[in-house]
Amino acid sequence: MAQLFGSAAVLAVKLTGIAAVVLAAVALLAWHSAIAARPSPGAPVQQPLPFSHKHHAGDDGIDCRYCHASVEQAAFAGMPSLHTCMSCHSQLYADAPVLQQLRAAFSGTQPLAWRRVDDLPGFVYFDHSIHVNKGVGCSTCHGEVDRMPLTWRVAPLSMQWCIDCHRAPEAQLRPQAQIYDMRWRPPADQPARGAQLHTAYAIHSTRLLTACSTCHR
Amino acid sequence: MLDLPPLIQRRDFLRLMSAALALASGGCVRRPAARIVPYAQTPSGLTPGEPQFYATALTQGGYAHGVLVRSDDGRPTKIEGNPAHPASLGATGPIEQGRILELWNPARSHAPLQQGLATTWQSFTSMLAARLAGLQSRGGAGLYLLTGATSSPTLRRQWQRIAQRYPAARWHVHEAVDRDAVRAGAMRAFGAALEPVYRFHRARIVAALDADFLAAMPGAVRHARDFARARSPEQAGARMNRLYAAECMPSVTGAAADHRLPLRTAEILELAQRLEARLAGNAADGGPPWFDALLADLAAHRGESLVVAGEAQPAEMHELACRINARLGNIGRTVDFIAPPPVAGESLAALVEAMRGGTVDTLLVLGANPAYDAPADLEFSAALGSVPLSVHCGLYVDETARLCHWHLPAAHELESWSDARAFDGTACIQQPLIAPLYGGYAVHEVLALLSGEHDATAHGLVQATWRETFGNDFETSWQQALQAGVIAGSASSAVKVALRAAAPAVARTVPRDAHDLELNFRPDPCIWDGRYADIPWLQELPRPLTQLTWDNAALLAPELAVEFDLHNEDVVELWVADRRIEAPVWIVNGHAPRAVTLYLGFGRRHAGDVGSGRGVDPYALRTSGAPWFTAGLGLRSTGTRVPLATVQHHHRMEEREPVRSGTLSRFLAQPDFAREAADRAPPPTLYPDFPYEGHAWGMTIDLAACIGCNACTIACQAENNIPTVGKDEVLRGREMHWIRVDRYEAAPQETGPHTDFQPVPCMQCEHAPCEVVCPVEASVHDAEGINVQVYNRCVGTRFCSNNCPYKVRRFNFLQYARDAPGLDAQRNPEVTVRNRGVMEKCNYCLQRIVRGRIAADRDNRRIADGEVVTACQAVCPTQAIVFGDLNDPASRVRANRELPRNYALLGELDTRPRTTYLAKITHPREPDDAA
Amino acid sequence: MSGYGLLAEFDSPDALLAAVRAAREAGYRQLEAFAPFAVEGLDEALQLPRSRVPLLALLGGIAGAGGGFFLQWYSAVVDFPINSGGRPLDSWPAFVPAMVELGILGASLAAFAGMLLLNGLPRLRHPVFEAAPFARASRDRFFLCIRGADPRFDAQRTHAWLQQRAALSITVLPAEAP
Amino acid sequence: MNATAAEVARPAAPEAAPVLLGHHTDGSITDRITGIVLQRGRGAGFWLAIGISGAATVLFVVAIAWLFARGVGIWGINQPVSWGFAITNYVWWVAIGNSGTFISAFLLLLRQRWRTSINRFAEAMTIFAVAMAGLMPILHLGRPWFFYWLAPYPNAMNVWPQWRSPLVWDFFAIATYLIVSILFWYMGLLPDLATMRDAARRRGRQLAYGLAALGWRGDARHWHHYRSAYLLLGGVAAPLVISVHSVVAFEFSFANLPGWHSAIYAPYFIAGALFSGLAMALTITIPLRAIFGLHDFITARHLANIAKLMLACGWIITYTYVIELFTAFYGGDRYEIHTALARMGGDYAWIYWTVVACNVLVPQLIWWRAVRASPLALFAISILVNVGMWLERMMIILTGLYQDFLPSSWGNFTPTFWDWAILAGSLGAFALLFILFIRFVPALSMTELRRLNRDITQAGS
Repeated sequence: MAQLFGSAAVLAVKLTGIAAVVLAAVALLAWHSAIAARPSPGAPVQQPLPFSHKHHAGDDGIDCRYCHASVEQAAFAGMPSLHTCMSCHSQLYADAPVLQQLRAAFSGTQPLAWRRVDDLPGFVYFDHSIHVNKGVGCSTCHGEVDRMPLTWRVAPLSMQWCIDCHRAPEAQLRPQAQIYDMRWRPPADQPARGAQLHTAYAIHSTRLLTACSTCHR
Repeated sequence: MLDLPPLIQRRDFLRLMSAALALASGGCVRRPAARIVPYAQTPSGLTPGEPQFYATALTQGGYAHGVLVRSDDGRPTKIEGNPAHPASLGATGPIEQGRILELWNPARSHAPLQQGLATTWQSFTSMLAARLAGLQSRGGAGLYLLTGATSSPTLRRQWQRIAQRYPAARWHVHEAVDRDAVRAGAMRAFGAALEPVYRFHRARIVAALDADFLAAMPGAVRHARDFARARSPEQAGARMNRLYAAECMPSVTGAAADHRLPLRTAEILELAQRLEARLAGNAADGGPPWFDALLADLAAHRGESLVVAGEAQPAEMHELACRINARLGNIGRTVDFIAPPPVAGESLAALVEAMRGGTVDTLLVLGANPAYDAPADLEFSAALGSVPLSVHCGLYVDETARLCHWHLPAAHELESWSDARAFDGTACIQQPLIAPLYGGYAVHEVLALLSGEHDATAHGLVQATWRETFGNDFETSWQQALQAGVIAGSASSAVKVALRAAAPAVARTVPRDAHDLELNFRPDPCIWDGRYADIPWLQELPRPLTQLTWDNAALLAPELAVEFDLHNEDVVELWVADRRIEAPVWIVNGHAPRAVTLYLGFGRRHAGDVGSGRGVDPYALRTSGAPWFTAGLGLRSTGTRVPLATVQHHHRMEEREPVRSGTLSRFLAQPDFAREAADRAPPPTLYPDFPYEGHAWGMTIDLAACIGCNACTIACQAENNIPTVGKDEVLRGREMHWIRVDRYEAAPQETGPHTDFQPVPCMQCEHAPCEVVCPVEASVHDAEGINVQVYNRCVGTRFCSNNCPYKVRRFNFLQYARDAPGLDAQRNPEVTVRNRGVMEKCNYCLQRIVRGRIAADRDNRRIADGEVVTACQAVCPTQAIVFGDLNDPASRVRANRELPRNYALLGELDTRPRTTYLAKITHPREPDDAA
Repeated sequence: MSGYGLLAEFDSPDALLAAVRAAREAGYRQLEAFAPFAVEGLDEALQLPRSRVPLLALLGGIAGAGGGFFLQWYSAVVDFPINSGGRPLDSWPAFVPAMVELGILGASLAAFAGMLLLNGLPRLRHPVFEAAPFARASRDRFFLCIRGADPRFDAQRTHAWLQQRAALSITVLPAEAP
Repeated sequence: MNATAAEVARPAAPEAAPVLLGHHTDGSITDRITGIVLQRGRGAGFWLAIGISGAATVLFVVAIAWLFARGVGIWGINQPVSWGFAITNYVWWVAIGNSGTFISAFLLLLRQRWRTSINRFAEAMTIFAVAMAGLMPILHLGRPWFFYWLAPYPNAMNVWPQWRSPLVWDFFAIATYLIVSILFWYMGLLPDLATMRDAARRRGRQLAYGLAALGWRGDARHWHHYRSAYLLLGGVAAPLVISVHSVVAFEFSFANLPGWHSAIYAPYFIAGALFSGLAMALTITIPLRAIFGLHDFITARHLANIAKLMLACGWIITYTYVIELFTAFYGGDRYEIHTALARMGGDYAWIYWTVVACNVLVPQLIWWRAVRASPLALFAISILVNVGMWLERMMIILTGLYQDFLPSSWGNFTPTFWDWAILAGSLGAFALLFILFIRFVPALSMTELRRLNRDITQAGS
């Protein structure tokens, strides 16, 4: 009886075994990344016309609420009606070719379809008004929008990410005056301030904030 | 296979109007990129994503029911009652709830048709103009108008103008379920065609003589509220009312009765005659115990009693009811008489005669469907063929539309301006919620063509009507009327009535053979006379007494079934004279033994994909001489069977007492008679209780108030995007209603079986058995004690459903939620649409709680009691459902929960339900009740 | 070192046992015996130490059960406490079944993997496979291998010694393949 | 042997037969068993069996594809009967696995020599049955593609399984059971795979068996660790099989439904599992023995022993049937009493009485020596018991659900074509796997037979 497996065969078997293990690991990782949160920040989103938050909010200093008018009263922050856009652009850059789409939309020929930057699945019910009213500022989730020529998603918007804040909101709470401050950073004494604000805003218990029904229904 | 409507093309306006999601290709692999389409100019008062409510009214048979319609980004999505409207007081019946789907029904007519081919409005108007020019010279002779019953002041005003232009024109009114006999009875009694308005809250003794005043009568929702008020064991106490009902087919009203007598419809008239005679002292003693008890009670409650007769009874009966009420001094106290809100018109029979006679040259049928629902003996369809020009205007290309030369799509009531009167004469303005989806025309605009006002809009016409009434301050009054949904002070004032001398006391000669079979027709509790046949919610809503869906049947008593050896679903042949139909049998305990009842509205041939071909057409047996009941019914088994879809197979309580009930005297002697050990002290447990420091939501359902009308079921369906599943799936036991109304029959008594209703939503158990068995945390508790179902986490093991002792969980066995355009535009955007494979159930209208919580949190306050109202609670005509915070000592729900008649369903299982019941209290006359 | 060793073939377990005992007596220590089934007494004859497989299995079982319980406790109590049916967060009796299963799984995997590990398996190439008669080692023949590494091993003398034990055949095994 | 006159008159007790017939040597045992795989041609019978079971497997695949496309609504399940054939099949299949483990683990620990010739395919039966069983709860899910949510793993949702659910316990139990069964089976197979490697003549087979044998040499050290590990696996498999069937029982007894919520369920299910597993073992052994002429290795004694064990289990089952009724009435709970009565007299009474006939009455035939000695009779009994036990699970699920607490929600269940297709398909897939097993793997443990043969000859000599 000779050796059934030559050394080359054994090597082949070993390599195959290693390859199988590697393949399985890669498949597992691929699956896991497929179900994992999206990478953040996301890429800048191309819009039908190159709207720049940097220009409008940063350089011109237009308040967030001028366009996102319902952010303090409603779940939906509000997208500016074309009328809002035209209130300036009927005077400024009234003939600029770049705004051709806007004018076309305003005159009703073709609707203007903005692409969503921050989107949530249909079974997640997010309410802007309660966050803004309870000390969560714009930049906490949307980043420094006033420095974005084209807007991109800053946060992963995964459940893990949402729930991290719902478990310990005090880390992100700011005074009402600074809600729309794009430069706000947690100050050094944020733990103490946050706890104070938590009480002042009468924010619900973590048990309620992390209950499934707070976001899903 | 599902029998649901097929998909149709999405309407363009949807894309433009709402910030809707649209799928876009490319880019991200994970999720398709969504788009936001902003308004060009945001409509005033609208915040995108936030609902708005508009007051308007829905009409049926000419009677208005005031409603508030929820609009989400311009889409009408839900109908609520209007608290300011006298017919509603904030509630609605089941039909009003379903009518939002009528608006969105993709099967509605989309375009004018000429001989069945699509044409344009212009070609119709020019054709009509030419026609009218010819008629003008003859003074309009040959111009005939046929409408359904209407109370619109604008329409009445328009007709007056038309009559001026065309003095010889004729207006006929056809309503399959009419109230002609009521007015005729008042004419016999008082000399004027009047209508009664009942004040049930003042009546301590009510006798319903074939009168389903709680469900199938104008003002029924209001009746239910008033009736329940006078019946509350806490509020009325020993003065609680008592209801006697004599009827053939058990009705919601009969089920609520303390004493019920099943009789053939014809026999009820004799009963009333005897009653009148005895009260007048003109007859000798003697009668069944039911009769003697009623007599004694009526005699003892002069001015506090009420005799109500139903539409199906002849004019003689209504005359008798007037006379008895007058004799008892009830007029002006428990009943008033007013001028009938609907406009009087000539009859359909007269029209058909004219058609046959060749005098009809041009016929306009507006909103009526006589080709389906006219009495068979009129042979309307045949007569219609001899009319030179016939025009139909309606929501659907229905049976009549197909026989007419022209068809015009009508605007829905929620799409057009109009006005209407309620059962008590109160007027209101109907305002549109949305532009006509399918290019329909308001009835006023069609009539304006006749009156020569070619450019008039419905809005202008209605405003013109009210300009006279409102006078100088028109704008303010108009805005107030629109906001309130009623025109203040417009209720009809009571007419002073005086009895005329009694007509010759000749009993109607009904052949009275004790063995003769009687055939009865009654409007279907859901699809009425057939006009709502294409609304799947209504088709799938269980009929209160039979729990049948999607079909009608020959309803008959067990005694008759035994005699003919019939079982449920056996098909029988029914015939009256030479007219015959075949219908499956459904046995109803408590039905009069020698009679058969058919619900109208089925057997539609051209109702749309949902309603066509369902059930059997009873109109084939109905004649103008005997519209409601007829003697001489023949019945024969055919030996075939048709499956019928019921949602409840077992109607006995099996000594489990899910419904606990007692008489008033028992309640007064021992108020907590319904409580068992588990209700007095919770069973011992090893587990510490979970603390609920914030709100602790809970609900009580008062079984003494519940009349089993099913409005809660369909309101919940509308609010929570609950799909219909179709007949086949109901047959398999897969209906989806989150709150069902169980029906139980107690042991048969002398007056037939005693019926109990019990609405069963999720009990929101604190020790929820469903949650512990869920492997993936899809069924869990939230911080305020709601047992929530997280659809996006559910994998569909259905273990929760097995372990739910109340079986309130519903499973999407197949993909029931369809992407049918129109139907998905109706959906509540605040509620997830569930996919197949997912469990769902009641969550106390979580979306409403969250909305209330966020609103309160924004203002840094607690949610007030009554601020959050569940859909079932809002719609309930009798306010049987109360929802609120159990932790709030001042809340209504807490007060109810502390009532001695509060008990938990299956409390012995220690599930600790948050939803509890208040025991049913009845008030039968007892032997020692003094006269 | 000249080779792996000498492989002697026997026709019965008794002959093998006798040869093993004799080899031990003769002072040979690096012995390998091969049989088509587990021969009773061979372990004692070879004076094999107690197997470590049970120890590994015990460790595996403890790791499975302990890890399983910790996982359940941590996820249900610490990481995301959720009120499920009003039951306490630390519903430890409910954690027992999964813990038991994981313990058994750990023990089984450890026993199996330990057996392979301690036996140096899988090993597809081995010097004994060079011997032609060894094809019957999995059938009906019994083999004794005296390793070349044994201090007492001497190619000729050992060969002769084996012949005296009535071996059916004796094969010289070459050194292990690189 | 000194036979008395009485013993001569009566047919010989089958259990008196030896566990091994004929005069075998190590070599003859090896040749006989390797021959099944290596020498026997693929005759028409083989292809017929492959054809039938393959066709049923195709039906299985089609039924699953349709199920995934449409949803579980293609079955007859509804509210209130929201569990149906899938769970019945599951419990039935997992129970069949029981006897394989029982024969190899318990009988190993109890040093029962007659286990030797049947443990290999009994274990294979376990694996294939558990594989079929493991599929069923996944198919049963409304959204089967999310079945892995029952497993704990780090995820972006930060959500874990709900550990109080018996379904999660079951997930771990079935996974463990399947893995341990495969390990146990494979480990027992290792030396035989080496034999196959050495006996095979074709290069491809040599390589395949050689790879699978992992280089097994039969070294005394191998045997040393092997015996220790094998005994240990047997030692953990025994409590494992008890725990698995207890957990399966918990899926019912932890629910609060009348007829389900009962403390007797765990032992009831364990005994029932052994009962049906032994029946399936007979169903498989008897034709196998006849087709491959294994009368020397699987003797009348084996069949009679299995049959007698089955009879014993039948009596335990009978006891639980009786005690279930007793506790229902003795406890006085109105729901339990109703369910008990609804079982015996309701719409599905025929199931109950068929179950009683198949599981209580039919096994009593085994008291007769002639029945025990007749493979044909035992085969018929085993089929009836299989049917009876499947129906018993159906009865438990159906009658537990169709009339529970509130009479308003009572409702019946009617299976559809797809219900039957899944059942038939799983039987076909099981048969196909088993045929392939016979075709490619030594169906009897040669190693252990050699040793048994030695022991017997030594004891005899």
